[in-house]
Amino acid sequence: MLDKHGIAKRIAKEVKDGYYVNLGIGIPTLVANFVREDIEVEFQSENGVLGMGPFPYEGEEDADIINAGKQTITTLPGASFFDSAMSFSMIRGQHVDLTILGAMEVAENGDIANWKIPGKMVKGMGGAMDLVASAENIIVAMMHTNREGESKLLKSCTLPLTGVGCVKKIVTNLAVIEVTPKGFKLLERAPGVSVDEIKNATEGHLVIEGEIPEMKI
Amino acid sequence: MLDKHGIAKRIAKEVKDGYYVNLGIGIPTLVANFVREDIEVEFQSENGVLGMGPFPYEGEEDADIINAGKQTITTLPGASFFDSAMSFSMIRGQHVDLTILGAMEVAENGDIANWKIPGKMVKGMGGAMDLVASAENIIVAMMHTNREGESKLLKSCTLPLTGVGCVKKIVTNLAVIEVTPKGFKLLERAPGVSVDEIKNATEGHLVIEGEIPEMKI
Amino acid sequence: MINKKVANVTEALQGVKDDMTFMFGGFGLSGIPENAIAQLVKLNVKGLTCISNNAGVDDFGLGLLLQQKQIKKMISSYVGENDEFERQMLSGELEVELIPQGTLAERARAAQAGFPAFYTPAGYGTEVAEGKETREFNGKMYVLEHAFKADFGFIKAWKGDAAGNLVFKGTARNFNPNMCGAANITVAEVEELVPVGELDPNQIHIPGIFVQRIFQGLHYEKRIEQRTVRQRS
Amino acid sequence: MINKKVANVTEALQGVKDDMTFMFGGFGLSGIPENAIAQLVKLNVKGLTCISNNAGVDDFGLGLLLQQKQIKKMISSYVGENDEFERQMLSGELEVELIPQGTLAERARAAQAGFPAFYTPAGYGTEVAEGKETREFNGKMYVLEHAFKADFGFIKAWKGDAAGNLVFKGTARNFNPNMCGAANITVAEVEELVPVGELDPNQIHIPGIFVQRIFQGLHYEKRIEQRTVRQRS
Repeated sequence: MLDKHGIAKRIAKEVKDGYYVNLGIGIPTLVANFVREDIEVEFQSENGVLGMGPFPYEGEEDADIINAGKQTITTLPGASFFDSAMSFSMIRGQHVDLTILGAMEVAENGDIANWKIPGKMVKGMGGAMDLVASAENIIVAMMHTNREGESKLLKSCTLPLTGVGCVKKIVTNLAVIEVTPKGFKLLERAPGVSVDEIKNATEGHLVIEGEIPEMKI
Repeated sequence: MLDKHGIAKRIAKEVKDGYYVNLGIGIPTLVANFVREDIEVEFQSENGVLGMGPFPYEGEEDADIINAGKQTITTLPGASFFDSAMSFSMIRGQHVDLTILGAMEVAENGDIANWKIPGKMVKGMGGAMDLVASAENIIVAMMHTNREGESKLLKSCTLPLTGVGCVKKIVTNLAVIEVTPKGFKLLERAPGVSVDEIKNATEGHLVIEGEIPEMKI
Repeated sequence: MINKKVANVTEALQGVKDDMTFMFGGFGLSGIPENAIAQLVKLNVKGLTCISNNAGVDDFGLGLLLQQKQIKKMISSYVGENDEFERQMLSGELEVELIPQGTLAERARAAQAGFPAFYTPAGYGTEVAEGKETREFNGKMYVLEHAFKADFGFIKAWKGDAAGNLVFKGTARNFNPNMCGAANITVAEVEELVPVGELDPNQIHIPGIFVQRIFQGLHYEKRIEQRTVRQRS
Repeated sequence: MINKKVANVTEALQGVKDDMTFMFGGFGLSGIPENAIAQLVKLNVKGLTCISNNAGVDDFGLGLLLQQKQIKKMISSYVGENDEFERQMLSGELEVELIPQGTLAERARAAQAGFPAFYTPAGYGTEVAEGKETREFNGKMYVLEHAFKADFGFIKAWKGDAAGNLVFKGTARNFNPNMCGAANITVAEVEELVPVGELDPNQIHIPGIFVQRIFQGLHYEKRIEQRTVRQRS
């Protein structure tokens, strides 16, 4: 079974040379730490920066240079700042190659819910609805089950949707799963996790074809 | 009767303190020469400059600094350059206070034609269609009649339209005319021009109420 | 040069009244119009509709207006950092319209640019699209969204001049440029009001035509919401 | 940093074929991609659809492609400075679609920004709106216009770096930024290719994400169309 860093590490393998990548808040943010150093990747943040670098050294924080999680950041050579309309031109116009974001629920048809629990939690969608409606390539990073042990990979979402039929791949603490017309196709198991464990933790239809390899991280 | 410079001089009186003004090619360009010096006005050109100044001194022309007529220009302190989309945001968003442009025909309902003579002349509308569709305040600068002596103030336009019901005021070599629901309302006569002369040169319905004063320039 | 400079925040906010709609630049606490917000607190105008990507934190930014219950309705994309906000919303005291962030930016830009409406894919198939026109283009579904309408827009820039020209810094730029000229009156406050002619005409983010009033802001706190640092190795 | 630099114009235009649709930045002869145009003349690709505000003059700019009869169709707003253009158009050799200048800019920007369509007032009630959907918003009539689709976009900037970041100068900016990222492949040529990190991140007009290939342009003529000067007093 993977921890958050393990999930991030596995997702980092999906990041290809020359990709512009938008990372959501939470586990997705950790992905930046694990991207191979021999490939060229640029991170975009929807509040208006391309070419994000690591966090600043103490004393070098700048209130005017933050990411979408409101964290102080730095920029790398070749970076640029821009306004919100242009930022979403990058996203909506499909210039960003890969979007990695968290979710509360994903359905077997690729629907995603991650912005609202009616009557309980209403933080808002931020840029997530633009991202999922636009991106060609969306990977969800999340735990396979919620705190109550209930599956987050469902037949259909119960929470208000963020987007419809948009998720392509899911990486959880248990598995790598592809969203296909037939349902959740199991691609890889997390180290030490059996197919049955994944089956039990998945409410939606799980497609298992042939031998399922263990992830290589 | 006025010449081109006279028309420009009369129109310059319509330019008020604090106005952003877009000047079309031809007579409108001359208006800048006659604006009172004790008021603050900025000239916008749709190719992407606000705060245009006079032509450059010889040897100081810059191929990268031109107006919409492709003429070399200078800029004044406080000027800015911007892209075409932003330029038309200024125009379409009604941030430009006054548009002055030429015309081949104006109809008594405010229609204007100035971009095409089918089978003969097809230069294109440039920014004129955006300007006339957006501006609250449009003044047409033109000769009252064409080279054949035919009226350019018509019951309805015969040439392909640039915009519908948009012209508010017309200044010609003969008269100042307001476009009203009743037709062309004669406001002022050019020096030495009689009401009858204007009547004869106007095909559309001319509204004459009371004494028509001579222009003060 | 058309002069947009006013003496101070009091003059800049003249005409502000109860029940108006305002737009505020800023993302989180970055690039928010601190002076205008402080003045709105002082004026204690009520019944406001506020268009802003976020709602500040409990004791800063728009949170200050929430504390005084000046806000009737918020139009935002993300409001996760504010307990008082959540309390007022869940109790029904505060009306809230949550919209996608890119839609928020573009509805401002549409108002600035004179577009009444545009089609965007964001929110299709979700409750955000409920009651809105949807339409297919090239095999993909889109939602029709409309330009904002607001009485005042409050903008924070880094540098500006009396002609109203603005330059922003870093990610404090965010929604600020898109909201300039999107409201009936755009009020810009700047960290540094420079002499006209000092800003490079080639490097002005927002030309003065989109700004009605500009003033030198005072006492910027520029609070950092999430101070994240790394170790020196 | 993702490297967009290519060695020269030959490499930059690889993939260009007959019957493609191209976008060209520039207003008149100002800010046109001189190197890309020269290479297109050399490649002698035919049957082109060209989206460009103007069509150059007889012996410069897109006029060079017209001379070789490489252009099948022009989409422009103003074409008044070119006799060969007028001849080909009136004889029916050349297909011409004239559209309002603001619509041209926004159809490019819509392609860049992922908007399929937008409503604009320009051209309502004229032949430009014939066959197009029209619609009333707030008592005013608008025309529905669609995003451009193009194979290549040819852009000319003042400065750029290997990351594809661009800075434009004066009114040579014009349509260039709006066309970046609006075609499948955006090719930028620059007067000065500077080392990555030299451009101020705050002052980049077009971030590199909108550019696929960038190269150092050569031998810019930068011809002035209307040399207008005043007397020294």
